[in-house]
Amino acid sequence: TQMTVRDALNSALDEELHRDKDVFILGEEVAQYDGAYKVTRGLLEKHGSARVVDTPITEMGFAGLAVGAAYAGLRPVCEFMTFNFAMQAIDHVVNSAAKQYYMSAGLINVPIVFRGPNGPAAGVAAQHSQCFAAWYGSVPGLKVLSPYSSEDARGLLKAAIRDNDPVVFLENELMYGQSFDVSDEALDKDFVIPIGKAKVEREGTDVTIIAFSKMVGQALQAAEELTNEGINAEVINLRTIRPLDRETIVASVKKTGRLVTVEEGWVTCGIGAEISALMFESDAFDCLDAPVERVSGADVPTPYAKNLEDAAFPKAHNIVSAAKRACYRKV
Amino acid sequence: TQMTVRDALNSALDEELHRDKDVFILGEEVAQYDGAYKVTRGLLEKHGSARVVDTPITEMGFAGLAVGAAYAGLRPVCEFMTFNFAMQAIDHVVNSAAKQYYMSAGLINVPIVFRGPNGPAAGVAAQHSQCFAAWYGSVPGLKVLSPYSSEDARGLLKAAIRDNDPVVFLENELMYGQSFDVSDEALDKDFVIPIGKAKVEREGTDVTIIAFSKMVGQALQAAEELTNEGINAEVINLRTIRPLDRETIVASVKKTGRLVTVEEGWVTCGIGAEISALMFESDAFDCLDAPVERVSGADVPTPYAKNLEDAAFPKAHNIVSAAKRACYRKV
Amino acid sequence: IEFTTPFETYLCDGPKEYAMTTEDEVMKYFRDMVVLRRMEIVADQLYKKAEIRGFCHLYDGQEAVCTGLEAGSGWQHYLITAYRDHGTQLARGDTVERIMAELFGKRTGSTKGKGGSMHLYHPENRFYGGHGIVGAQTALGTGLAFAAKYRGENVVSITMYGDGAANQGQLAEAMNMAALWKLPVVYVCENNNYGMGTSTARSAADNRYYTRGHYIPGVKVDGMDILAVREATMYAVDHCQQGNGPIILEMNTYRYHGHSMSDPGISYRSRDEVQSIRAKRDPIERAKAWLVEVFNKDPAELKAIEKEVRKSVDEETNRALAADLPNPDELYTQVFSTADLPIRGTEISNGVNWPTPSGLPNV
Amino acid sequence: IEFTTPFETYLCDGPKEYAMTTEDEVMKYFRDMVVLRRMEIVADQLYKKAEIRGFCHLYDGQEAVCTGLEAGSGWQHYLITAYRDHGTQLARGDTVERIMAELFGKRTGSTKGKGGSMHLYHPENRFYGGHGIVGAQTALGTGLAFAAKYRGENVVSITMYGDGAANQGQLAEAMNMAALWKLPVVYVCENNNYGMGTSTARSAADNRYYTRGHYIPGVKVDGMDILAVREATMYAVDHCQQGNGPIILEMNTYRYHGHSMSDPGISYRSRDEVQSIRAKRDPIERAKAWLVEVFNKDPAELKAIEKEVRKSVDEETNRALAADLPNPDELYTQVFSTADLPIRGTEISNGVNWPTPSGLPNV
Ligand SMILES: Cc1ncc(C[n+]2csc(CCOP(=O)(O)OP(=O)(O)O)c2C)c(N)n1
Ligand SMILES: Cc1ncc(C[n+]2csc(CCOP(=O)(O)OP(=O)(O)O)c2C)c(N)n1
Ligand SMILES: [Mg+2]
Ligand SMILES: [Mg+2]
Repeated sequence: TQMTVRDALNSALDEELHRDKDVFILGEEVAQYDGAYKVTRGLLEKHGSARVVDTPITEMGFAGLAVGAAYAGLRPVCEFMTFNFAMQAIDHVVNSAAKQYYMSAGLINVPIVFRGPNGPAAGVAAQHSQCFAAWYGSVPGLKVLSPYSSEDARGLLKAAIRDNDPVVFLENELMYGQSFDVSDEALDKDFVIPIGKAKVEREGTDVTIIAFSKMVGQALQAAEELTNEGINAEVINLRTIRPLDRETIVASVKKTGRLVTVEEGWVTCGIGAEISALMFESDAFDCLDAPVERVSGADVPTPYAKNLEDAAFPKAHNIVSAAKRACYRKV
Repeated sequence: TQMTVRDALNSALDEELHRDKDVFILGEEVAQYDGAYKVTRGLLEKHGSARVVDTPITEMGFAGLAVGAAYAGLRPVCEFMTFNFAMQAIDHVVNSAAKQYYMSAGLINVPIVFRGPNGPAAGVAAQHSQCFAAWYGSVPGLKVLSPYSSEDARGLLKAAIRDNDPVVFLENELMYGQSFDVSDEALDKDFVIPIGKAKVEREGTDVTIIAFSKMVGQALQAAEELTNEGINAEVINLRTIRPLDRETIVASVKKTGRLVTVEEGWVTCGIGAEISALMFESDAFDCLDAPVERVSGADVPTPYAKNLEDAAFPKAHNIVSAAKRACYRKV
Repeated sequence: IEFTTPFETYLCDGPKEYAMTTEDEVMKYFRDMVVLRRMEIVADQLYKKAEIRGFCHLYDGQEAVCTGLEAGSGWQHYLITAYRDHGTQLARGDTVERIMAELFGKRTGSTKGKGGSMHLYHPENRFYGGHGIVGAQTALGTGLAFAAKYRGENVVSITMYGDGAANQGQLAEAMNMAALWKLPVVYVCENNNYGMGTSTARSAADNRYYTRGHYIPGVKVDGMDILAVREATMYAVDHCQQGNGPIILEMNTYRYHGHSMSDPGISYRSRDEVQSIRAKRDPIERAKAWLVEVFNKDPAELKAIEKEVRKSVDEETNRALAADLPNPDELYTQVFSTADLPIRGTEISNGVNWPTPSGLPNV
Repeated sequence: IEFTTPFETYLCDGPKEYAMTTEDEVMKYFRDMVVLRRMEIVADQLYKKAEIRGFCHLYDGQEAVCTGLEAGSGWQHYLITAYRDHGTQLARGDTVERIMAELFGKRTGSTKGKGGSMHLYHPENRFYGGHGIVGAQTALGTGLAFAAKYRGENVVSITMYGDGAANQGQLAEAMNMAALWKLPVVYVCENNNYGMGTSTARSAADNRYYTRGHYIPGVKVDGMDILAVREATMYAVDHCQQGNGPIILEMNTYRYHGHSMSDPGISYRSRDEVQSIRAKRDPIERAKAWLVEVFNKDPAELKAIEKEVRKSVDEETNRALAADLPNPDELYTQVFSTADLPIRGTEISNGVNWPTPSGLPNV
């Protein structure tokens, strides 16, 4: 079956709302408007206004409200229209949600999912284009997921909602409309993808390319192009940002000896940095035949103009040239 | 002359208030109470309530107000009682301050300093002990400074206030009372330390230890202890987190061939991760004789109990054992 | 001219219920609003032709607000708003060509193509943008007022926000400081009845936005009447200049377009609702009516003006369309005001001043 | 018993101006307050002996508030507060020994030494802490009310905050949602006149905290009178249970100690001010006076109770002092509820389940 990422998320939400009456959704425009990006389409009609709740534009307030409801044992799915706006509420994500289980020595669980589009979209400029994977990825107590395909989206969102810890779920607006093949298994209403496990999207022998979210697509495209150079790339879709699947990464690099990381976020202290450090802290180090290459968003606020924006985020050709350098080929 | 870090900061603020009437200070308890940690002691009396301004406990509001005043050409020094509370205002730091110069294509400068204690203090538990160096360090448009000694504190704070870009200035509560020798030159009212330059605090030949803020002290102590092992460590005080002084770091590692990074923040996507990645992206890589060792805060929310808290943050002995591993010694 | 809708007031007397004006003034307002309306309509067309990308929030319907604010204040006063900023940018002296070029992402745009629709600024005339985070500009605008007071300039900060933004907590925080410190802020709530698809009734426990400062005086204004807006603005500016601290103006207005170009704007409100406002309250039609009925202008002359405006907006638009894209190097400029800082691109091999290790192969 | 200070009301009638009570009730309140007072005094002493570290915010002076809230509500209702949480923790059924052990950072503490003074919780009796970020608990508490309503439980969320916290924008945001959705929240503003060193006059444009909801009813209560607090609480709980949505209780109270242990508390207020409140408004003295004057209790009997309480608090404290520190492994537990996740320590070689590379030397 073909399914868009939007429908995958929508069906996952729908099924989880059916499964567990403690699950509810809140956020700006999630109900009557069907979601700013239509991810929650139809849910109000099916589940009613007590469980699909439109909030005023008050991120700090409604995120805090959602966390409080989770303290009391509900399982809120808190949509941020985009994660840019979650910056207003980040104190609740970190201080009220992530740290709570620890501070209370296990007395208070916070089974909440914070979800919404993350990272750049098209033509929305600096304040609407930031990737927060590294920030959230650094916080103990949080689990951070970022799906690429429709299967990822379904399986990870269901896993997130069923998890007893706070989960930050980073989607990508530009992927919502994208269709993917979905297996029958993935259509099962109890299909969950384990948190903390990466997926090898494409096996290869010569270089490992690690990406998440939309960049997995660019990485796969780059891998195709690399075959023209006689380079057989392995592509890893992280799926989970935190906890990072060290085993899968290390095993791949041990095999290929070369590593390219890809992210849309800023490079400094990013996911690529963490994976680079992991190279020093694992058996992969002895197997590395070339320096790690990081491909990332340019180190600038996002510009509006199309030509500048295009140059600000990784494209397949950047990954190709990074991979070629890692393989000691002329770029 | 001996001077505490507190007095160094205080004198820098005092002198800059004298120098430029556009400079003003605002924050919670900065005026009548002399600052929660007495950094602003006496400034109200000297400069008056128009320039040393007590705010209500409304971080998002007063940080936004300060940024707006900077748009209009004032040079606000915005104190956060601690950077933990700045999380409520981080949207203004990032979206309203850091990105503004770029979004406006240079029409609007934002000459503001956000300052206050960062990272863990003693016995204040999870919500009051977070290090934000990596988060801010990842944001283009921001300059991020973190002093260790009294000279650092004076020279960097003055540089920050005089800079035309937004600066995040990360102090450390536990350092305020610490005294350091201060050179005559550093007492000059125009003493500034260049932004973007690290300082080699101790020259050495066998291993490079990179730290910032309070951890520089631990690193120096570790370096002393390492002499007992016949290891001569070089200690680098970063001073500036962003832009990182790549030259100094790379030159040192090229010399020593071994690297230990130290920070109090969480390890994932931290400063140590960035420096690890830098190893792959510089000439230092070919000179590395051992894997990079990261020493960091434990990957947990900060616990209250003394024995747990002690174990949660790096001590000299952690740095010693990391350095020994980097030098292939038995730990 | 007497106002058809009386002001509603809170903790203050409010402005008088009529405006003294001249034909020249009304002609100017009429023309300004027509230019603005035309610019938005052209933007709509060109968005649909994919010349404009991303978010684009049009201002048509609300023209009387920004035009009236300008008429009642002046460029010595600070001004700040949210992403729906085309009108304010124009009113503060920028040109259609530069604004359009910005929407097209061209190098001749107001911010060289870097900011786009949501991030227009004209600080030379004290317009400070152009902010994409709902509510953020309210604290920023309060800071502009702080600066005015700090410097002893007797000017105000006109700080605009929507009915949706009115619920943001930082507005309450900012208002508290403004009232406590008697900062000269004129808070202008553009109540166009919706924040995206959410009506005021569903977003706010209390829809009387002019009273929402609780301890701050306020006036509710017919925001479709340029003269009412002007008089209220003069009243509010005067209030601040007397040292009374902040005041709120709630502008009862309406946006004709959807929230942004991706919103058809008719799922949460009826076509009838939009049509009836157009028919009964349109700010341009109202100004036209004054010109014809009070000042005996010939409707044909007004038509001619509209035609002429249409032509000049089209010309400016065409010039904007013809301009070049930004120089690719602009990606890396104006990140910092310090010159020559190294800035990395998407790979280690691009960016500016970024050191490439000699050890790397084939770079 | 008639109240000496009448309630002030906003958008509601308010409770009656007297309370019906019994000797047993007052004796219980008296005793509870004495225990709490004693606990805080011992904490003060042991802080000075360095048995307690970091921030420690004492509650003495404000005992009538948390005691009265409990008297007027019950453990079926949700309760949440900020860092000044010793009183609420005790009132919700935790013991002096466990609270003290927490302050000492011992494994027998309320949260095993992990949370410390600011982070006490007793969810088994619906007390949800214990929050260090000023104002955060107001949105959280509104969420507890949301859950109550969602589940159809007819209970309320008692959401406490200080006069300083009252200015935080998220309170305004939370109140808007609470009013819009008619959530059963009793907002309790503990107005002790200062947020750290800043008096209410310097932090708030309007100090009538019971009116600050603007569209939410409120009552100002003598927070030093346990019976007034109780009656107001019953009134407010009833208001919510009738489906009327939120209500605000402003408790006029006072903290005897400085803000936290590092604040001597006399730079921004005079010793006289503190002394005079102690002399005239002390909640324990007032309860004592009722017992003696209305119920004809023998002052000696009350003295004996105080003595007995002193002894038992000391005993519990000593047991807490004697307890062990947390097991060092606790550093890594309860980060996640998922078992066995690897967690890194300060080096690659410590932590739990953290893989150490075989390639590393001497690990
Ligand atoms: C903090 C934040 N939350 C959400 C958004 C998304 N958003 C953009 S505009 C808007 C509606 C704002 O409505 P209103 O304030 O009434 O202004 P109007 O669009 O009607 O001019 C929303 C929800 C945002 N940009 N920032
Ligand atoms: C967001 C935030 N800002 C600042 C602080 C530091 N701080 C802790 S308590 C406090 C004063 C709060 O006063 P109030 O709300 O009146 O409560 P009280 O201490 O009087 O009980 C401040 C400023 C904090 N913990 N959180
Ligand atoms: Mg609106
Ligand atoms: Mg207080």
